Amino acid sequence: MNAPSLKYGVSLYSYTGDMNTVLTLDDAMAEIASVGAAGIEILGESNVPRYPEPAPAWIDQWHGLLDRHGLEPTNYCSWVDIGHTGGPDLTTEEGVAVLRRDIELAATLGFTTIRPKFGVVSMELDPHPAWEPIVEANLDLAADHGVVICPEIHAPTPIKHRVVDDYIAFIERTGSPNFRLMIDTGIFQREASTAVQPGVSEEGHKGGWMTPLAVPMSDLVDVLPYVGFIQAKFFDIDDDLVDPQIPWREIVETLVTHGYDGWLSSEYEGERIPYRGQEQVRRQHALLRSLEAEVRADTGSAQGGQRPRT
Amino acid sequence: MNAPSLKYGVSLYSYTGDMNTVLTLDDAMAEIASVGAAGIEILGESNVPRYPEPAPAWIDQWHGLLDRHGLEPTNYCSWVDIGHTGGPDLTTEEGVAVLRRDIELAATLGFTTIRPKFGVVSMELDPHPAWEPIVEANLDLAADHGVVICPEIHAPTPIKHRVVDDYIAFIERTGSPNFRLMIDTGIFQREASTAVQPGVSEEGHKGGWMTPLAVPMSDLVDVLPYVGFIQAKFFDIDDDLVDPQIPWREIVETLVTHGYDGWLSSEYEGERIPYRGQEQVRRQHALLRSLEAEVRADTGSAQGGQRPRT
Amino acid sequence: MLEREIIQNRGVENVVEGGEVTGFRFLVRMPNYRGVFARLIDGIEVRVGDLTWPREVPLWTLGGTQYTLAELKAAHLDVHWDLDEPAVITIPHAGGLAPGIHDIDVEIAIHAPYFPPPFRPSLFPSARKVTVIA
Amino acid sequence: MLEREIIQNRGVENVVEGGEVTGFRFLVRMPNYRGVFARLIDGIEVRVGDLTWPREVPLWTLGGTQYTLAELKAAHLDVHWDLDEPAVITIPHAGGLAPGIHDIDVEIAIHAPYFPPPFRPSLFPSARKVTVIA
Ligand SMILES: [Mn+2]
Ligand SMILES: [Mn+2]
Repeated sequence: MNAPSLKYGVSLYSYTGDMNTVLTLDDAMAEIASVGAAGIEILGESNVPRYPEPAPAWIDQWHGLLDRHGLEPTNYCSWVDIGHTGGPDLTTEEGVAVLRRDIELAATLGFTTIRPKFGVVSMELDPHPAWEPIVEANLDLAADHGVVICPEIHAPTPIKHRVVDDYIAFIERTGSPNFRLMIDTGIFQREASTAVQPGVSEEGHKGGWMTPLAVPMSDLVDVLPYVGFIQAKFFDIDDDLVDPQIPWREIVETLVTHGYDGWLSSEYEGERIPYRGQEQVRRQHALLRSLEAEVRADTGSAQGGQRPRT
Repeated sequence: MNAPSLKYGVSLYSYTGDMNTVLTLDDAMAEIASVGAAGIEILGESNVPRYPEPAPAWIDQWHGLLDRHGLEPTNYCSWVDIGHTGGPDLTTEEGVAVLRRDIELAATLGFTTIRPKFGVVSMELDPHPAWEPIVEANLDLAADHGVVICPEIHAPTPIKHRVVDDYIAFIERTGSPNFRLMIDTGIFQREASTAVQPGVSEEGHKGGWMTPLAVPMSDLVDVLPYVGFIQAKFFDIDDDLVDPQIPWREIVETLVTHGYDGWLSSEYEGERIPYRGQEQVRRQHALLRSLEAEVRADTGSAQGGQRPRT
Repeated sequence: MLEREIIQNRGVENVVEGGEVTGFRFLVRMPNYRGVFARLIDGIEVRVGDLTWPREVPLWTLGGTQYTLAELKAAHLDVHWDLDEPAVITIPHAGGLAPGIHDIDVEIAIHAPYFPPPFRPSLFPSARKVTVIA
Repeated sequence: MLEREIIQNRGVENVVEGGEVTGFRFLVRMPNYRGVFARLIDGIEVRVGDLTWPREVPLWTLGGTQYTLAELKAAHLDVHWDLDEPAVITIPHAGGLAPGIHDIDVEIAIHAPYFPPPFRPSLFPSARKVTVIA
């Protein structure tokens, strides 16, 4: 009998810079399987060759590799680049079509959630108002394909914010189980990260990673019933297996105590030094497993409602 | 009509450290083709997967890649590790079998020369005396396969040396066209190299790369009729396209003037920093082409006896 | 595999058309963590030594087809720059580059509509010594 | 692809046999520019923190078969360590390594008979922080 466990996965975003330079997809899956994770998350536009129309042979190869490495597709990241200010924008209809195509591709590849990232119209990351009709037009399709649409709650947007309120209102209005929240654990950040993100200006860094949002755990507890997926965002785990930025003990404690049964998918976002993402994901998994064991021992929650890892 | 030209190739030795980490065989061939080289040299024990018995599918892939990149196999480096002092040694019969197997594999892969490196018995790199019966036992096989056996003249052994005298005496005694000399241009080194070779002690560096041998060009001229292959060994070509160690102008002049019609195969042996071998080989080819053009313009040798590049 | 550097070592060469050297080209891999449709590409500024070409000048080859920047933006959702496919950047420049070593500097501009408008486009600078073979 | 470092990130783990942790293992790629027959391998010295295992102790897995150093040398021309195949190094050590980060230091010894006898074997040191997951 397997002990109950959180469901661990890894996003290929963790290996940004390494993919296509030192890691093939096969290598990346071997790496993920080697940390004992069961799930793989991808970025459609980044990890699918000849996106949005991969060759049938590639689709076959994808499924073959999943089988070989014993991995399960988790979340598929997509973008709806509406609100573009540098050229002709997407119409709402085009936005609907973009999301539709990604849901279909995600389903073809076996994913069970999709994260569409919408263009924003404010410094607080309010999504373009067309997000709502675009999602609504795709809810039935998502249901048909068994895919849950999960917009990402990402710093600098906290949980107590009109953006999240609007998403929850949408869930309640439509009553659809195919729309849920994705939590990016960067919102729990307690210390600044000095990691530099290519393409982001100094100002952007100041407004983002250098300003810890420190959302309290009680806010997570409040929305947990609406949470469909968690990206385990982190920047740097040191040589003593300490993460100075993300409060993993509290996060794991909250998820175990409240019976979260979705995925926890590693999203390394520290310095893009070759191979570092791989080393850091391994550290994060060593840390998360030991914290989970401690928390379960402390809380006696080993008999909790979590599904065993498959 | 093609202008006459030296025949340029690249050894995969140049990409040591990069092979299997950042370069597949396909990538390496693309790189070689992209510098305008026509030939590829390999190390059997290093570049043939499951050496000495590669899978038939790999052999097919090898030929397919050659076709695709328009490359011709040139020299195949092999080793006959006789004179081993750390365990049971090879018998002469085993040495014969090792060389036989490599000649057969080299021929299967389309190579036209093979360089067996024998164990040595002295500080001056005198080869184990069994070299002679081992080669002689394979001369007919080599002839049958159209392969020329070329021991390498490598620093600290100069051209005017009993080792070379013995090889030439062997050529004259046997009358075989299937035994010739390979020149490693490291013997012409004029300045010390500070490049560090993994696995070689400080003393080894002092006795080797840090002690330029500076063989004069006239010695090369003397043995050129016996030369079957040249490895264009180098360490560092600087940002001004100057090689401080190897006198390329004199070497190219000598080869053009005396109508050398064999391969000149790049062998980068500088620092093993990722990607540096690829950058340096490109620099070497830029340098060699411009020198060849200058020399041919100066000497009016454009109508010389060289074969056009195919 | 692609090289880690954005500007690739392989593929730097002069362009010969009708017997004339009309320019030079080189390869860049996608500098961002995500691939994008052509509509989000805002161009590449290129500098070689004292010469500079602004974002509007370089030509882009993606999927085997060459585009001006304007054509790229108009391609909208029909062309996608993948992470595993370097773009061929062609600079019209009569005579091309002399054989030898050159410093290439680029700044690639890509729109990310999920960043607040003041932070667009994202700029990805990269510089490298490259070698032109005669 | 293999990692550039000789000691690979992937593959560090404790060895469980019959329910007991009997040791740990990790992967090393060939540190030399050439592959060799097993007869030329002279062992690997391993250090983790305060613990040291001399060349004779670690077990080698090549081509799916595990060997002692003596067996490796006796394998003569029957086993070859290829550049594209990392060797699995297994250290017998009851209890294995604790979950967490460890400093592994190795020195791999390989004979090169084409070097003068005083320069043999070649020594290839390598060190890395590795992570054991529970
Ligand atoms: Mn995220
Ligand atoms: Mn050589």
